[in-house]
Amino acid sequence: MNYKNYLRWNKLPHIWCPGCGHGIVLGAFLRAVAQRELNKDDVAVVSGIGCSSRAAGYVDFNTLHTAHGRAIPFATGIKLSRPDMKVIVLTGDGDATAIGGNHFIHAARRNLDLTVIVFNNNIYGMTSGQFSPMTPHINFATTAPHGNFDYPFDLVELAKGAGATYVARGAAAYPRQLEKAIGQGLDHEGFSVIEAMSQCPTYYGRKNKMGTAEQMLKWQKENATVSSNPGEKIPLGVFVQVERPEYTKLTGQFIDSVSGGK
Amino acid sequence: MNYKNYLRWNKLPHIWCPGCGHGIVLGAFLRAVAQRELNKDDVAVVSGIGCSSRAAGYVDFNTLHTAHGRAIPFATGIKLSRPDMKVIVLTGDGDATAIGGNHFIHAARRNLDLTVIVFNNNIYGMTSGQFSPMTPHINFATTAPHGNFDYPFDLVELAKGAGATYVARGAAAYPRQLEKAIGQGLDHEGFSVIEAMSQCPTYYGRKNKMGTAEQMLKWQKENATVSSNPGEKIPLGVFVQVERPEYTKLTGQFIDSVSGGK
Amino acid sequence: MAKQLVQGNEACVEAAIAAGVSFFAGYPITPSTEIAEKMAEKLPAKGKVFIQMEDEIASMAAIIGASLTGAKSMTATSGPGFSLMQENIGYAAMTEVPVVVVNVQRGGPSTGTPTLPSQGDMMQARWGTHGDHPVIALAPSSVQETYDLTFEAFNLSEKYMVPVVLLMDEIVGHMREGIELYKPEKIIDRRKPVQSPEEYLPYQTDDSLIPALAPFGQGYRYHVTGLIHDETGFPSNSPKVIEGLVERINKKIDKHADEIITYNSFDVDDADVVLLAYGSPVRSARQVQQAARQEGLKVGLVQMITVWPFPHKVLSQLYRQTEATFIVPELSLGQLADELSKSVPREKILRVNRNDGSLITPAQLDAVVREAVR
Amino acid sequence: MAKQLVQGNEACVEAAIAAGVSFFAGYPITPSTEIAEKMAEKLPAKGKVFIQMEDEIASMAAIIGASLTGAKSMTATSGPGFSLMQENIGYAAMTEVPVVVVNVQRGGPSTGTPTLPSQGDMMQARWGTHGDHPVIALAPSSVQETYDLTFEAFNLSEKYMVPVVLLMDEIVGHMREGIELYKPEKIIDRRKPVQSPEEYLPYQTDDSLIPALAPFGQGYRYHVTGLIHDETGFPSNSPKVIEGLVERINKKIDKHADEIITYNSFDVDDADVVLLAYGSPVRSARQVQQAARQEGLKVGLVQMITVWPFPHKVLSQLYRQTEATFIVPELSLGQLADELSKSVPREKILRVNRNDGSLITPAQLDAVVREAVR
Amino acid sequence: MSGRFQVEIDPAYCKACRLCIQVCPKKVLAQRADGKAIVENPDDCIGCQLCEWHCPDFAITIKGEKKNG
Amino acid sequence: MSGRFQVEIDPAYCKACRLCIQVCPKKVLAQRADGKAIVENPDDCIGCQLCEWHCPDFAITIKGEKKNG
Amino acid sequence: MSKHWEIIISGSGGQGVITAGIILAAAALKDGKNVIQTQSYGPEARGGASRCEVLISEENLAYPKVQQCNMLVALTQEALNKYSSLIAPGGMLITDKSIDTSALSNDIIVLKAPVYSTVANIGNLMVANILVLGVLNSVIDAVTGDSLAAAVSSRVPPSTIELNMKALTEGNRVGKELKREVEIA
Amino acid sequence: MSKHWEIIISGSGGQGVITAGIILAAAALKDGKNVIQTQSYGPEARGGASRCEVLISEENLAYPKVQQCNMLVALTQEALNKYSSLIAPGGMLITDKSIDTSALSNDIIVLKAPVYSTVANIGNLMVANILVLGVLNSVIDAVTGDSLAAAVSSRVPPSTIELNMKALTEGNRVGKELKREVEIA
Ligand SMILES: Cc1ncc(C[n+]2csc(CCOP(=O)(O)OP(=O)(O)O)c2C)c(N)n1
Ligand SMILES: Cc1ncc(C[n+]2csc(CCOP(=O)(O)OP(=O)(O)O)c2C)c(N)n1
Ligand code: SF4
Ligand code: SF4
Ligand code: SF4
Ligand code: SF4
Ligand code: SF4
Ligand code: SF4
Ligand SMILES: [Mg+2]
Ligand SMILES: [Mg+2]
Repeated sequence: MNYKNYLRWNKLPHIWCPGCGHGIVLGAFLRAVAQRELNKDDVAVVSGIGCSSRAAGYVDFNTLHTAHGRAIPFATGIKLSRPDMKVIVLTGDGDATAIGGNHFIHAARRNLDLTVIVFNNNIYGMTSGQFSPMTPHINFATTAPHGNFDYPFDLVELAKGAGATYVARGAAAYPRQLEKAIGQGLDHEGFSVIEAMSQCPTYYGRKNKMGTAEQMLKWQKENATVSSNPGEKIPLGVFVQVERPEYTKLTGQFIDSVSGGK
Repeated sequence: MNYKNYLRWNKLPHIWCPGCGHGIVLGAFLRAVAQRELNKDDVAVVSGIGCSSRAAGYVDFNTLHTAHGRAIPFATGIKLSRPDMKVIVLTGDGDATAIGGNHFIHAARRNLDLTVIVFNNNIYGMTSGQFSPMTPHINFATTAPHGNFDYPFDLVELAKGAGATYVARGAAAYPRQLEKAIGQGLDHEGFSVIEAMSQCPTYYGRKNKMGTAEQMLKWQKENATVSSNPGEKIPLGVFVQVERPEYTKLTGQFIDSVSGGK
Repeated sequence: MAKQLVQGNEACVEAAIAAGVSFFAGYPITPSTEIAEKMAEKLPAKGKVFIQMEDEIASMAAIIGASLTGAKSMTATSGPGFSLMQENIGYAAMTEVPVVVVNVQRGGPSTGTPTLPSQGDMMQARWGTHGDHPVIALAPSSVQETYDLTFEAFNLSEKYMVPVVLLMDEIVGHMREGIELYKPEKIIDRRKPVQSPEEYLPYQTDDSLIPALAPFGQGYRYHVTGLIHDETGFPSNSPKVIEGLVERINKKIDKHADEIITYNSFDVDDADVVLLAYGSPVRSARQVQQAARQEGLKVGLVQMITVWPFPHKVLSQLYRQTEATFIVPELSLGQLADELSKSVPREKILRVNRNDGSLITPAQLDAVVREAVR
Repeated sequence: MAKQLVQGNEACVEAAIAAGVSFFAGYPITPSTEIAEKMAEKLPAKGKVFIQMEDEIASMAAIIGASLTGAKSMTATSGPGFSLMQENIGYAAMTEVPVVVVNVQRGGPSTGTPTLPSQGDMMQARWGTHGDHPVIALAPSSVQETYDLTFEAFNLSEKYMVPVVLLMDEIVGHMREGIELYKPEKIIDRRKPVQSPEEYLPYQTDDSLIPALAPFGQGYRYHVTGLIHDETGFPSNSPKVIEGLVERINKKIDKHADEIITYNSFDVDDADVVLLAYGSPVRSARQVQQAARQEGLKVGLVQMITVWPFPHKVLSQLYRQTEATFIVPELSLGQLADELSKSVPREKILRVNRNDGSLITPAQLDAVVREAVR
Repeated sequence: MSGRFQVEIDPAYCKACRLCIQVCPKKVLAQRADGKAIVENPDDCIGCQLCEWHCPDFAITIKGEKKNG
Repeated sequence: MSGRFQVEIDPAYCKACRLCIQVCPKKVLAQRADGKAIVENPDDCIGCQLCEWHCPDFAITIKGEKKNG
Repeated sequence: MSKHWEIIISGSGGQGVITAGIILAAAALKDGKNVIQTQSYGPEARGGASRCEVLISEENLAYPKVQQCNMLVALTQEALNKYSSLIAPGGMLITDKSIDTSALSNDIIVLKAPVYSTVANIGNLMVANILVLGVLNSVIDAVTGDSLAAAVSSRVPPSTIELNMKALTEGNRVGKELKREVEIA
Repeated sequence: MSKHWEIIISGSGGQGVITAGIILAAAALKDGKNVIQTQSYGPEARGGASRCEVLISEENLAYPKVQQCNMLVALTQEALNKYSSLIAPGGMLITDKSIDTSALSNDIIVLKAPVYSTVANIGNLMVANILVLGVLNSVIDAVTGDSLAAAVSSRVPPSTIELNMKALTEGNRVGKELKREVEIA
């Protein structure tokens, strides 16, 4: 199926600003889904609150737009009740790592089979540009008008430390690589995280004098790399890919053993 | 000063069960404090809710027994308002890593100068023995009557992944090493985590047929080691010790630069 | 059927299982913990899911997620956890996802007295989350009623597509009585969509004002959001849609209030004094009321089963009919009496409050009744 | 003093700074975000601390921690965040730590309508956390009042050692008016202990029922807990202590209610019709009331400044005196009108509710007033 | 149409962000007066789909012998 | 007292957990009838403080030439 | 004897007084009585005095807690000191021989049984709770012996049934003797 | 002209209509008028039509929103379509020459100014908001020219003051011509 058939066209154009990277990430996600020919009815897409989390409304699956930071536990309920469904979480850097950080690390610990795509624009877009736990040190934001002195998470390290079994990073500027990283995440059985670098020209870009969407995309292209030898650049690729018993499988086995196969 | 002078003797005997490891951990902590001759008035001890968190009531500092999981953000308010005070968090494995997990990783990210001692008895003691995010796989608990199939956090990995700059592990069975690990944490400028293995004979021990407190302590002695070559055993020691600008310092510098030294 | 000796918390679990609960997510907290523990023991054996979440926020989120797949789902907590669940209780109310939330009340505020009973969360059960929202709350006063009402909670929740709170308290939760673990007669399941997936509008309702949400994963793909949404489920900022949705989800309950509200009344018709109670104070109230009647005193009792929606109509009618003095025993500073004062003049309400962690004794209540009938 | 054009949220920040706020912890949420943003801009320049926390639970916790060191501290949020703060608001109430919590109300329930005004959190401000607890809530209807009342919120909080909620709404928060950024006359700071550290009992109180909590780190070492505690601050399970504490922390506010409660009344003495409002509906109410009086209609207005404690005494007195019909315009399904029904008979209350994200217009209200005076 | 590939841009969805124009290696695309993208040199298209993949608004479709669906 | 170290156990705090008895390398300690710890062989004490550090109840104090305060 | 029993069984944290109360309640239920069992939770349950209440009646029971305690079992001195004041005039106390009851008022029937010496003979201090149940029931006949035995065997861990049944039998014996003594006296 | 202005300034998301409204309000305040400025937030603020309301009066203002709009500024067709219905009978519209106003009712005074062509001459499309402020004020004289100029220069980024002042001047000029035309007509 053409990936565009997974869109809810009657909801487009979407609310995202011109040049917002979220649409690029969403496209990469849908192409990965299309390649796997996932049946729309068998997929649930769960999001929190944020510009990125609006993505759930645009895709033609069973979609759930929840509360800020809580996409993962909502998704947990779905996945455990319907282990046969593919459950995907579309979330933002703020949604996943600020208010939602606890759920993120616990789902990673459990190795619950969710594919979590973190639309990382290094800012809270929806609320107009406050810094997030992934805003780089000394960048600017509306709540960091003099520069942000918080240090950000390294999402790859955080996910790994919590027990995620698949962790990758992609970027809007490398849509094909992003699509692959997401695809591998979809294939992986267990908690899979894909950090997707996305540009927010409206707030992050403006606050940090990064210019237009074009210029921001160019910046990404120049400062992130798929090379295995990234040097100073932001590395893209798959950083964790390990096998560990998956949570719904464990639950199922456990139920079977206790209930005697029921 | 003798470490016992830091106790509120009129509140003893404490509520902990006979043989509970929490008293041993508390003693190690107080000896580390005594060695550093900390002034009682300059120390704030903050805890959440749990058997371990009751520790705050027994020590003669400015003490704050907060809500379950929230010791760290309460402590954050104290530390940022009084950067000159030594702020210490006494918490349990449940308090710190279950409900309190988000605050834990964010304080680590910020590298806020708190010393966090996690009394790890691998169980929720206060509520009578449910499994915690640090209960080993397939151990038993009241909410895991058929065996716990959750995988636990590795607290060292979690803290590290989140950005903690000092991470150590000690055990009640090695009180001297524990005292040192805590002491180094107190000396370290930045977010310091000391996981202190503690025995809960009443619930964890009973549920897992580990026998008496004596037997549990023996188990610890045999299954945890200070050796740098731990093999299959649980390693004790300091695992992370790095320098990164500390948060209250950063805040102070930042305030100075913005306010022109005020 | 032979009676069995069952603890209140356990009765809640047994009833939930009988009602068909297939998903429980929770986080331990005294005095509700036995509910999670029994669920952990019993659900897997039935092929159902128990999960201990990282906190109460996640527990509440998970049961909503599970319910959207069609599962009857439930959580159990106490004061501090109930406070944490509020945001997502509002989400369930807004998105009309049926869930059962058990609050075994303990002394508050804050950590309070974790092991002692209280009824201090009555108002919170109604108003704990932001915005105008609907909720149903039921309160048992015995182990048997805990069994009955847990069951009823699932039924009401599925029928009206609304979160239902079972307001227990430490006494009811921890006491053991002989009860019948009967197989319930009527299990209500949520409505099924009548349209085909193509024509389906998840939030379109008939006169009942109750939507038919299709379980996720069965061919009805739609969107669920906590934003104001129209019949399609998608967000809208149209004033008409906003007003319409807020009113409908609330009216859905108001409109059926007479059907929803249940209570037991004893000897009220000619009463000079009416005792009004719910939950464990009913026990003392019933003892005192019966004793008083035996002495020929005109004392009646209304036991509220449904706490929310509040039986204002019933009570104001009763007041107009009898002009009785209302005596309100409760384990709080007067939440029930205050609410009653909307229907019965303040000066006709006598308050018997107890906040020391003990029950109101029959003797304590009896003294007030005697004072009032004089 | 020359007036300046200031946004409501900004006025809140300016007043907080004038009141001496030295710690702000928050998490962005529409429509309160400008408060955090302005704090981030202005506090560091004053040598004070702004921190953006990981969520609202942490924000609330941090301001309590800071307040315990003596800092005047504050957070600001909106519906969903306010729900998350409830557990720790109860903690502040229980431990009697002064803090100011601003809730710039938006449409609910749940995510609702983030950018539109509402008054749907009125009842939550009173009952959002578990257990019987005290709280004070103030509601401005203009930018100038936002300035005045933010200031007042700090004063009341420090005076009564209680969390104070400033109930704004999106309209008041986002509108700009010309206001005076005056230097406040009277800054109230919390009591200081009169005893020496040796004799100090943190929760011992005099007739005022208000404790004197020493700032941490100044030689008074004591224990603070959300458990029921005695005068020493340490936990106790004694029934007397339990009852005593729960009653005292609540009575502390009730006892001083007359002092705390403020309101403006306009032309009520001879009124046939009284408009009762708080927050932005006051604007329409005042316009309509003035116009009506000019026409000679006996219409009065009571503007509540203090929402909690609720001015039942004032209003029931006014009702008894005038037997007026009360018209209650509000941006909710009737939370204010319902509360009023405890003091004024239901049939004497006319409700004007609007829940579509718009304000109640003078025209809409005028029609109801005319109907009522006929 | 002479090229092996057809570039279709739906102006109803285009938000004039210029990303497609920037990424096209063959300068196939250009901006019209209102800023929206148009196909200027259709014959030069090599079907690389970069424009499509970079369009945040799903406004572009490349038809012809595609590499990737 | 003849030993270089004095072992003091306060029975008001002792909860009879036996940990001190177990860890004492010199078998200085024993259990009395109610389970609480007592000093049985005071002279054998080498002042290692293991008992004190392992006592969860702060019931033990070793006096004499201490290694660590 | 009375058909309405308000019983408190008390002891220290780990002694199983709550289990004893539950067993008694279960037996009474089996006999068709009305029954309510409650207990005190809280820090006291972890060490310190612990207490379990059982109401047994032919009549309907409304108020779930003891109002007029006509039977207190106290397994420790601490429990006795804490709860003896709850015994209603004319009520009974059952306790161990070793416990000092001299401070009790005269209108209480004090029965001192050799609880600990008997369980020591059986060889396991942990069954004092069941033994005292036997004592209690032989004295007051609140439930039938069959129901009590059935309740014990269904509510203790399977591996300990034999031991507990022995304790119950011994308790019954001790109780009968005690009753005889009281009746003779 | 009227002493009570209820003004709506509208345009598309990034055009700075809110800044324009704030500047107008600040100028009015400086002149000692009563003033309230409000705006619409929400998804529409991000692209789509955006709107800012300014009330200016000699009288006290109570209700904070426009009730009888006597001046609408619409910088885009979309904004005009969305908000034109709000204009009260006898009210005015200021818009760009390029915009189609044919659907408007007769009782509205329509003023079409060469907004975009003039800002194109100035060389920066971003100052259309300030230019139109100049037009607006020259037409209605709601605030003094000095106050308006002062408000502009204190509320735009320092580096753009010159540019904006030029836009204001041009706007004033255009506005005066327009006024003359209307008065002549
Ligand atoms: C409980 C709660 N707190 C705060 C908010 C306000 N809020 C909405 S979205 C958001 C941040 C979104 O940032 P991110 O997840 O990075 O998404 P983006 O908009 O950048 O794509 C915030 C703080 C909310 N809706 N709910
Ligand atoms: C919000 C909230 N949820 C749950 C609880 C109940 N609770 C109290 S302590 C505790 C667990 C404590 O475990 P841990 O932190 O490991 O401490 P321990 O008792 O084992 O020392 C829980 C779940 C609570 N008090 N508040
Ligand atoms: S605000 Fe930023 S993140 Fe949000 S839609 Fe616009 S560009 Fe994208
Ligand atoms: S329950 Fe466990 S953790 Fe708690 S005091 Fe007892 S032994 Fe210690
Ligand atoms: S497919 Fe490639 S070559 Fe063709 S228009 Fe797009 S970017 Fe240019
Ligand atoms: S990338 Fe898409 S939205 Fe942007 S200019 Fe090209 S076609 Fe238009
Ligand atoms: S100090 Fe060492 S030797 Fe002495 S009693 Fe203690 S453990 Fe034994
Ligand atoms: S370790 Fe302490 S509490 Fe345990 S037996 Fe020894 S002295 Fe007693
Ligand atoms: Mg973001
Ligand atoms: Mg623990």
